[in-house]
Amino acid sequence: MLMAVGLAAPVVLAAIIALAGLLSPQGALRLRRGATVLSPVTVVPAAALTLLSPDAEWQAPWLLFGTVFSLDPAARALTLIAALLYGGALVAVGWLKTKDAERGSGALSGFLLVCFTGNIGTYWAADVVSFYLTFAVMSFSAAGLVIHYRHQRARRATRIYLVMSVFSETAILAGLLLTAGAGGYLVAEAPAAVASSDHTGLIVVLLLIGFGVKAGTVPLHVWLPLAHPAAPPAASAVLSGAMVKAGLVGWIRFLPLGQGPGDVPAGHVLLALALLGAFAAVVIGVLQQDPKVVLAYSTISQMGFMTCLVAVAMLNPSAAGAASAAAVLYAVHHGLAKGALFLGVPVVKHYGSGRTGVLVTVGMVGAALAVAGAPLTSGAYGKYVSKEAVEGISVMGLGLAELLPLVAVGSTLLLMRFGWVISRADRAAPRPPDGELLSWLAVCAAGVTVPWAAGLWWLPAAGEFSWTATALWDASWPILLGLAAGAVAWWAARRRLAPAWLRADGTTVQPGDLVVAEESLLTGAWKRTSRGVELAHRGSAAVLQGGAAAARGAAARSRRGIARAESTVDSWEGSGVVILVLTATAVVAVVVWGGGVR
Amino acid sequence: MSTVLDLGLGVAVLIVTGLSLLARSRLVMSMSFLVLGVLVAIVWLRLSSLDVALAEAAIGTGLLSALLVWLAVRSPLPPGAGRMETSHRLRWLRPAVGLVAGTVLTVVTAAVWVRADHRLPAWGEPAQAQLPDTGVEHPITGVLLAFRAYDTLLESGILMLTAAAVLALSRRGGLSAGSTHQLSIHQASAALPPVPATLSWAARMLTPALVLLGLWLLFAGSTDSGGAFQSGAVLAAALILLHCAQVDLRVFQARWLRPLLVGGVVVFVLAGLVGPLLGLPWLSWEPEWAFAAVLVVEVLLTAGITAGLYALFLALENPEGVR
Amino acid sequence: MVSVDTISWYLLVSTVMIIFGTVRLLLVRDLLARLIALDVTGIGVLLALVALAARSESSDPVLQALVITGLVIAVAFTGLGAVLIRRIEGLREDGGGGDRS
Amino acid sequence: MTFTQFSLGALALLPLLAAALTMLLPHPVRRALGVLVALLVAGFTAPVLGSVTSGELTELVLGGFDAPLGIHLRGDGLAAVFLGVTSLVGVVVTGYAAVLPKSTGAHLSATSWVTSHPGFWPLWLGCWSGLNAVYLSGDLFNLYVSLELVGLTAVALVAVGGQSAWEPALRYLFIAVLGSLMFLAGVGLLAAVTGTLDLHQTRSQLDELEDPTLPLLALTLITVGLAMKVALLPMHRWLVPAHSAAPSAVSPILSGVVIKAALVVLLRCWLWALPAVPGMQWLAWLLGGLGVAAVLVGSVLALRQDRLKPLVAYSTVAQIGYWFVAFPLLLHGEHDGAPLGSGAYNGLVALAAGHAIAKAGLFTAAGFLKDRCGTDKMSALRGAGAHHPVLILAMGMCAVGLLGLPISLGFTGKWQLATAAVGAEQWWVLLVVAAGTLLSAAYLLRGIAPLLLQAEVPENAPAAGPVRGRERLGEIAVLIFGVATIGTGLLGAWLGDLLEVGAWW
Amino acid sequence: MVVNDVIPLAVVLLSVTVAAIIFPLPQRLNRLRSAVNLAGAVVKLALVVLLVPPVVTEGARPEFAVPFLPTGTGDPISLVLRVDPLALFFAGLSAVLWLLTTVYAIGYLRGTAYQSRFFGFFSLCVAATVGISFSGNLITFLVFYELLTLVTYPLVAHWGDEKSLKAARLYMRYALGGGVAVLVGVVWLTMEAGPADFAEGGAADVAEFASHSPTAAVIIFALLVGGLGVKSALVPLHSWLPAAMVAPAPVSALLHAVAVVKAGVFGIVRVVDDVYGIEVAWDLGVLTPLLVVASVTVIYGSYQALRQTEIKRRLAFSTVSQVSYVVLGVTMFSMAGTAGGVAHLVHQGIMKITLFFCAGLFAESMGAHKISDLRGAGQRMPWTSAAFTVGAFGMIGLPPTAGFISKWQLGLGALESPHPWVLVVLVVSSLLNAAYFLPVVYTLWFGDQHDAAFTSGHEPRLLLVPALCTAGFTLIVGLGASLPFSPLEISRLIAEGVFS
Repeated sequence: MLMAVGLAAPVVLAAIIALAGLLSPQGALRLRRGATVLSPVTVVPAAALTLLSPDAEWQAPWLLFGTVFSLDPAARALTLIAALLYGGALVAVGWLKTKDAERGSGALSGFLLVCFTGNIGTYWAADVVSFYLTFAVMSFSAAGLVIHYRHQRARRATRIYLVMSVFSETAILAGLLLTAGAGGYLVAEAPAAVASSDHTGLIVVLLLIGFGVKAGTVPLHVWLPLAHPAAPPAASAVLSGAMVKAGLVGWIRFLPLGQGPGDVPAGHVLLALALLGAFAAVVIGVLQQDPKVVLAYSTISQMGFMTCLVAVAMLNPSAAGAASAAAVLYAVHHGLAKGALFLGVPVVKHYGSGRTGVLVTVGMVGAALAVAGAPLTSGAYGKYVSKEAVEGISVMGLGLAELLPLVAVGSTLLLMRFGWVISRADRAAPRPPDGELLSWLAVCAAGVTVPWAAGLWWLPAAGEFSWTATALWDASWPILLGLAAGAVAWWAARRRLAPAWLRADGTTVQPGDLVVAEESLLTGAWKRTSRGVELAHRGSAAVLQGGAAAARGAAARSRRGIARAESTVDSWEGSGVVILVLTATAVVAVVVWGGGVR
Repeated sequence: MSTVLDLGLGVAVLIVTGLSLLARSRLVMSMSFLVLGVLVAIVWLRLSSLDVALAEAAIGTGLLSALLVWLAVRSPLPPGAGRMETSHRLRWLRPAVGLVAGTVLTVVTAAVWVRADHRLPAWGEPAQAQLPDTGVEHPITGVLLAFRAYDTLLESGILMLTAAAVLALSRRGGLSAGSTHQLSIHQASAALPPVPATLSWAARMLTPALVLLGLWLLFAGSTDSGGAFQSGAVLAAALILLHCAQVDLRVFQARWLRPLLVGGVVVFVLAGLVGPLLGLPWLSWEPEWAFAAVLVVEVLLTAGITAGLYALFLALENPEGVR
Repeated sequence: MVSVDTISWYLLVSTVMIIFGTVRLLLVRDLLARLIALDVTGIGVLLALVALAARSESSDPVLQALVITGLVIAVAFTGLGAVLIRRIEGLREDGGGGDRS
Repeated sequence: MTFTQFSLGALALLPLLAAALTMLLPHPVRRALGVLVALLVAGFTAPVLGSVTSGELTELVLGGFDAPLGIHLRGDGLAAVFLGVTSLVGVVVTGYAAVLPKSTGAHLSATSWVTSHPGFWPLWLGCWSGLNAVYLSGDLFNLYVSLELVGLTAVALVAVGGQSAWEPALRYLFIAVLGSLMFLAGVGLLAAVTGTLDLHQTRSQLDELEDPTLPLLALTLITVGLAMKVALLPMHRWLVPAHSAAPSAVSPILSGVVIKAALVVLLRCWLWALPAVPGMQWLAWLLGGLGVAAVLVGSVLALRQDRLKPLVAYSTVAQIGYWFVAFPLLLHGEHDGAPLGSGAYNGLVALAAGHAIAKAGLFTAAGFLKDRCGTDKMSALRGAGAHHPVLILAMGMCAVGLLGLPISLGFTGKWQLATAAVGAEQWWVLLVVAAGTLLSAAYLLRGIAPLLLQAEVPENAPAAGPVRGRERLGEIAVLIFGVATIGTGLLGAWLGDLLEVGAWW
Repeated sequence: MVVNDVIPLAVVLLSVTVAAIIFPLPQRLNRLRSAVNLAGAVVKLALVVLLVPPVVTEGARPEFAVPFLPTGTGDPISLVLRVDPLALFFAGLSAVLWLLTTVYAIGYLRGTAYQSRFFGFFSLCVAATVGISFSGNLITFLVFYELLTLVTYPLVAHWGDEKSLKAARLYMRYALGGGVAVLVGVVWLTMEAGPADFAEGGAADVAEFASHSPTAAVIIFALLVGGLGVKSALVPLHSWLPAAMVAPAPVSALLHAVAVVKAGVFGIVRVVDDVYGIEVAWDLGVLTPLLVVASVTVIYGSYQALRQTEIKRRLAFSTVSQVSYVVLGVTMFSMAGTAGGVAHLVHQGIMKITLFFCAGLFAESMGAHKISDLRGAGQRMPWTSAAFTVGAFGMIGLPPTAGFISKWQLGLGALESPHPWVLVVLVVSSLLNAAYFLPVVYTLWFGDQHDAAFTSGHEPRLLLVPALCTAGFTLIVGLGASLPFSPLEISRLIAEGVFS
C-alpha cells in the first residue's frame, strides 16, 4: 500500500499543480507555491518504504495488463538515492524566497514529481508493462526539465533528447514485446525468457540500444552534454544522478545475465563502447568550459565504467551476480556524488563566498574526491567492488582490472577541470541560506554515508570493502596520477605549449561531440528516404493522373457521342427513323429468325 | 365479280391512302382523307358491316374528315416549313429508311397473315344466347351497351374527357359557362369568309332533316343498325351546320353544352351502379328493366356524344391572345 | 359470309395502310400530315378488325362494336390533335414559338 | 357480390364519374371534390389489397357476361401493387394540387395567362380512372380502351401546362396513339387466331397453336408499341419535353404512374396473354439490350442537363432501362416452377413501384421549386433548398429510392434482379446495376445536391422569399413521398407475397 | 428476455425519431433542439448499457427480425438486429461518443445556419451506425452501411461551399463505388450460401460454400473487403478521407472515430470473423494479402501524415494509418491479435475523437489550421492542449494511454501469429507516429509564442468538456485495461468466440 502511495503521491501533487490553472490567477499562484513547498514531502513514502519494508510488493491486476511492483535489494538502494536526490532537487527548487524562485517553478516541480514517479517505478516494476510505462513516463517528463529555460540551447537539447528518447522507447518497446512474447512478462522471468527466446540476439541488441540511450553509451550519449547544461542544476542533478541509472537498471533487469554460454559478440561490442565512453569522455570533457558540461562528460565517463560491468556480466555468466551488484553499488555512489556536484553549481555561485564559502568548498571537494574514488570515499568502495567483479576479463591483452583504475585518472582530470572552471565562474551576491544550500548539504551528507550503508547491508552480493593498504593504494594512485597529469596540463597550458587548435573553451570539440555528425547522418538518411518515397509517390500519382485523364477523356468522348446521338433523335423525324429501324429490326429478328419464317 | 370489286376497291383505297399521305398540299391531303373515308365505308358495307359503315360515314367521313379539312382550310400552308432544316444526311435517309422498313414490315406481316391459322371467335354463341336478356334486339347495340358496356362507358369517357381537354385549351380553361361562348363565332367570324346566304339558308333547312335522321338512328339502334354514336355524329353535324350558318347558339353553348357532355357518362355510371346496389355485378341490367336502362343510357349518351363532337369543333378556333 | 381470299385481301390492304401510315407518321414534319397519317393507321387497324369480323356468318357483332368504339376513339384523338395543332400554329402565326415537335 | 368486387368496379368508375361531375363545378369545389374522390379511391384500394394479401384473387364479371363475350376485372397481385402505388401517388398529388392550385397549369383568362388550371381536375380524375382500369382489366381490347383513356388524358394534362407545353403534348399524343394502335394491331392479330380477347383464354388458345410466328409478330408489335409509350431508350425522346413541360402537379403523375400503365400492359401480354413461345427470347434480349443502353445513356444525358425537370425526366429514361434489363431473365426457368423468372418479375415490379413513388416525389419537388422560383434552371436554383429543410430531406429520401440504395423498393428491386441474374448466371446484369447506380449517383449529386445544399444564396434569389403556409403543406407532400420511398422499402417481402396471387406461373 | 429483444430496435428507432423531431424544427429553437438531441443521446446510452450484463455475462443474444426481401423460394430474407459482444462493443462506442459529440456539436455550431438539417442528419448517422453494429446478417449490414453513406453526405457538404460539395462528391463517389462492390458481393454470397447470418466463428453455410467453390468464395471475399476497404480507407482507396476534412469538426470527429471509417473496419471484422470465419478465411489464403495491404496502409498513412502541415489533414492521414491496425489485428490470425485489433476499434475511436475535438477547438478559438499556428497554444488553451497531448500520446502508443494497450496487444498477437514481421510494421509505425505527433505536442507547449496576432484562446465549455472527457477515457481505458467490461477484456472475449 505504501508503495502505491509512494507512486501516486508525486503524481497527485503534480496534478494539483496542473489543475491549479482552474482557479483565478492569484489563487493558482498561491496554490502552486504551496504545492511546491510541500513537494519534497512526497518522496518520503518511497524513502520510508526502502527503510521499513525491504520486500514490499503491490499488485494491481486491473491496471494495464496486470501490474506488479516490488522491491528488491538493487531497487531498494537506488530508490533511496533517488528519493534523496529528488527530495534535494525539490527542496532546492521550492524552498526559496519567491523573488529567487525560477520562473514557472510550479512546472519544474511538477515535472520533477512526475519524473520521480517514473524513476522509482522503473526500479520497482516487476512486470514488463509497468516497467515500460514508468520508463516512458520518466523519459518524457524529463523533457520538461530540459526545456525549462526555453532558450535556444534548451530547445535544441530538448529536441535532440526527444528524438533519442523516441528511438530508445521504440527499441525498448520492441525488445520488451519480444521478451513478453517469449514468456517473460514478469521481470523476474525475463532474463530466462530472453535467453530461451528464438530471437535472443535481436532482443539483446534492441535492449542495448534502447537503454543505451538513457545510460549514455557511446554513440548514444550525445544528448547528455546538451541536456545537462541546459537544464536547471537541480534537474541536472536528478538526470545525472538518478535517471541515467534507469538505463543501467533496464539492462540488469532484462539482459540474460548469468544465463547461457556468455562470451556473446554483443557483450564484446558493449565492452568496447563502454571503455571508449569512459576514456574519450575525459578527453572531450577537459576541453569544455561550462562546468555542467564538464560534469556531463564526467557522467558519460562514469557510466562507461558501469557499462563495463554490465558487459562483463554478459561475457562472464559466473561473475554476473557480482558484476551487476557492483554496478548498482557504483550507481548508488555515483548518483549521490554527482548529484551533489550538480546541485553545488548554483550553491557555489550563491554561497561560494563569505561565511559559507568554506563549507561549500569542503563539500564540493569532498564530492569530487568521491567521484574520483579517493580513499575512504564511497567512490573507493564502488571502484573496489567493481575491480573485484571484473577480475580475469581482458581487453586487447590488457586486464580490465588494470584498465578500470585509469578511469579514475580521467575522472580526476575532469574534476580538476571542473574545479578550475567553477572557481573562475562569477559569484552572485551572497544571500541567506535557503533550500538550495540545505538540499546540497543534505545530499553531500548522504553521499558520505548511504553508499556504505547500502553496500554493506543491502547489497551483500557486491562484497565488502577490504580495508587493506593495497586497496587504499589502489584507490590513491590514480588520483595522484591524475593530479600530476593535471598539473602538467595546467603548466603546459600556461606556457601555451598546446597546439593552437586545442583550446579548452568548448570550441575545439563542441558539447555533444558526435551529435552534429549523427544529426546530419540521420537527416540525410531521412531526406534520401523521403525523396525516394516522394519520387515513387509522384510517379504513381502521375500514372494515376494519366489514367484518370485518359478515363476522363474517354468519358467525355462517350458523353459527347451520346449527346450527338441524342440530338439525332431530338427531331421528330430523327426519332421516327430510329423507331422505324428498330421496329423493322425487331420484327425481322424475332419473327424471321426467332420464329422461323423463311 | 366480287373479286374484281374487292380488288378494285382495295386498290382504290390504297391509292387514296397514298394520296392522303404523300400529297404536298394540306388541302389535298385532307380531301383525299375524306375520300378515303367514303371508300372505307364502302369497304365495310362490302364486308357486311352496316353499322360500322354507318358509323364511318357519320363519324369518320363526316366529322373526322371535316375536322381535318377545316384545319387544312384554316391554315393551308404548313407553316414553319423549311425553318427547321433537317441535316443533309437525313434528307435521303428518311425516304430510304421508310421504304426499306415499310417493305420489310409489309412482307413479313403479309407472310404471317398468309400462314395464320384463323380461328373463329368463341363469343358467337353466348352472344346469341344472352342477347334476349339485354332487352335489345340488335346484337351490336347489345354488345355496346350490355355485353361490353364497360368498353363503351370508358370510350364515352374518352370522348367526354377529350372534349374537356379541348375546352381546357380554350379561354378560361373551359371552366365558366361563358367560355364556350367567348371563343365562339364572334371572334371566329372575323377571320372566316362571310357565309353565303344560300349556304346559311340551306343549313337551316337541312338541320331538321339531320335531327330527324339522328333521332331515327338512335331509336333504331335497339332493333336495327344504328345507335348512339351514329346518331350523335349526325346531330353534331347538324349543330355544326347551324354554327357555320351563323345561327346564334350561344345560349345552348353556355347553358347546355357541358351538362349534356357529362350527362351521358354520369347516367351510364349511375345505371351501372344499380346492379351493385341490387347485389349484381357492375353494369348489369336485370332483364326486366334492361331495356329501359339501355334506352335511357343510349339517349343521354347520344346527347353526350353530340356535345362532345360539337365541342371538338368549337375548340378548333384559337382564342385570341393565345400568346 | 365473305370468302377467305377476300378477307385476306382486305387484311393485306389493312396491313399496307397501317404500315404506310406508321412510316409516314414517323417521318413527316408537317403536323397535319402526321395527324392524317395517324388516322390512316387507325383506319387500317379497324379495317383489319372488320375483315376479321367478316369471317363469321353474318358479320361478328362483337368485333363490329369494337370497331365503332375504335372509331370514336379515333375522332377523339384527332380532335385533340387538331386543336393542339391549331394552337401551336396559332403561336407560330403570331411569330415565334418553339420549333420542336 | 362482395365489397372487394364492388371495389374493383368502383376503382375505375368512381373517378370517371367524379371527372364528369367536376366539369360542372367551379374551380374551388373541383379541388375539394378531387381530394374527396382521391380519398375514396384509396379507400376502395384497401379491400383489394386486403384480399390479395390474404392470397385471394378477386374477379369481377362485368354485367354478368362471362369471357370471352364480357369483360373480367381481375384484382391480382400485379394489379393490387399498382393500384396501391397509384392510390398513394394519386392521393398525395391530388392534395398537393388542391393546396397549391398554381401547380395545375396555366390557362388563358379573359385578359391574360393565369397560373392554375381548372381543367386539371376532370382530366386527372379521368386519367386515374383509366389507370385503375388498365391495372384491373382482364381483356385485351379493354386494355386498349383504358390505355387510350390514360394516354389522351395524359396528353391533355401536359397541354394544360400552357403554351410551351403544347408542342410536347402533341408529340406525346402522336407517340401515345401510335403505340396504342400498334398494340391494337397486335391484339387484332392475336384475336384472329385465338378467337378471344380474354387474357387467360388467349393464353390457353395460343398454347395449342403450332406456328409461333403470328404470336411472335403480335408480341413484337405490342412490345414496340408499348415500349414506345413507356419510353424505352431510342423511343424516349418524347418523354423529356412532355414530362418537363407538364405542370408541377402533372409531371409526378406522368413519370410516376402513367408510364407504368403501359408497363403493366406489357407485362400482362408477355406473361399472362402469351405462353412461352420459342423465339420470344430474341425479343427479350433486344429489350434487355435497349434497357442496358437506357440505363447508361439516360444517366449520362441526365448528367448533361442544366435544367431540373429535364434532368429528372432523363432520370426516368434511365430508370426505365432497369425494367427492361429484367426481361431476358423473365423467361429463365419458366418450366421448372419459375423461381428465377419470378425473381426477376418481382424485381421488375418492385423497381417500377419504387420508381413511381420516388420519381413522383422528385418531380413534385422539382415542380415546387420551379413554381416557387419561376424557373428550373439549376444555376438559378442553387441554394434554393436553404429555406426548405424538409424539402431537402424528402428529396434525399426520394433520391435514395432512385439510386436503389436501401431501404427502398428500388433496392429491393435491384436486389431481386441481381439475385435472379446470379441464379441465371447473367453476370452482365450485375455490372449494369452497378454502373447504373453509380451513374445515377453522379447526376443526383452533380445536379440536385447543389440545389439543396449550396449555402451561398444570392440576396435576390427567388427562393429566399418568405415561405407561405400553403407551401409548407406542399413540402409535406414531397415528404410523404420521401417517407413512403423509405417505408415501402420494408415491404419487399410483402410485395413478393402479393405478386404470387394470380401470377402467371 | 423479451424486453431485451426490443432494445436493439428501440436504439435504432430512437435516433431516427430524434431526427424526425429535429428536421422540421425552425432554426431559432436552439434549446429545444439541443434538449431533444441530448435526451436522445442519454437514453440511447442507457439502453445500450442495459444490454451489457445480459449479453456479456449471461451470454444472451437479443434479436429482432422483420422479413425484408423475398427469395422466390422459401422464407424471405430478414432484416435482423442481433446483439452479440462485438455488436455491443461497437454500439457502446457509438453511444458514448455520440453523446459527447452532440455536446460538442451544439457548442461548435452555435449561431450558424442550417442547424436543424445538420442535427437531423447527425442523428440519422448515428442510427445508421447503431444499425451497423447490431446487424445480424450481411443484408442488414449492407442496408445500414448504405444508409450511412447517404446520411453522411449532407454532413460532409454541410458548409455548402464549392469546396465542401466537391469533397462530398468525391466521398460519395468512393463510398458508393465501395457500396456497389459490397452489394454485388452480398448478392452473390446470398445466392450461393443464403443470407449469411453472423455467427461467432463463421457461418456454416459459407464454410460449406467455400469448401465447394473456393475461387468464387475468394472473389466474393475480395468484393466484400474491397468495398468495405473504401470506407475503412485502405490504401489505395483512401483519398476521400483527407478531402472530407472540409466538414465541420464534429463531423470529422464522428466520421473518423465512430461512424464511417469504423463502419468499414467493423464490416471487415464481421466478414472475416463472423461470415467466413477466421479458419475458413485462412484456409482460403485471403488473410495474408489483406494483412499486407493493411501493413502498407499503416506505413503509408503515417508517412503521408508526416508530410502534412495542416492539422486536420495530418489527423486524417493518421486515421488512415491507425484504422488499419484493426485490420492488421484481425488478419494476422492469432487470438491476441484479433483481440488487439478489436480493442483498437474502440481505442482509436476515443483517441482520434479527442484529437479532432481539440483540432476543432484550436481552429475555432485561435483560427489555427496549420501546425505552425499552434505555437504557444499550451499557454493560451492549456486544457485543450492537454487533451490533445493525451490523444497524441495515445496515437503514438505511449503508456498508459489506450493506444499503448492496443499496440502492446497487437505486438503480442504478431508474435503469436504466423507473421511475426508485423512487429516491424508496428515499430516503424510507432516511430512515424511519434515523428508526426511529438512535434505538434512540442509546438503546443514549447513553441515560441506568437505575436499577439491571435485572438486570445477562449475555450468554450461545450467544446472543451467533451474533449476532456474523451481524453480522460483515453487514460482510463488504458489504465484500467484489465478491469472487467473494459474494451480489452471484451475484445478478448470476442476473440475467444472467433477462435472457438
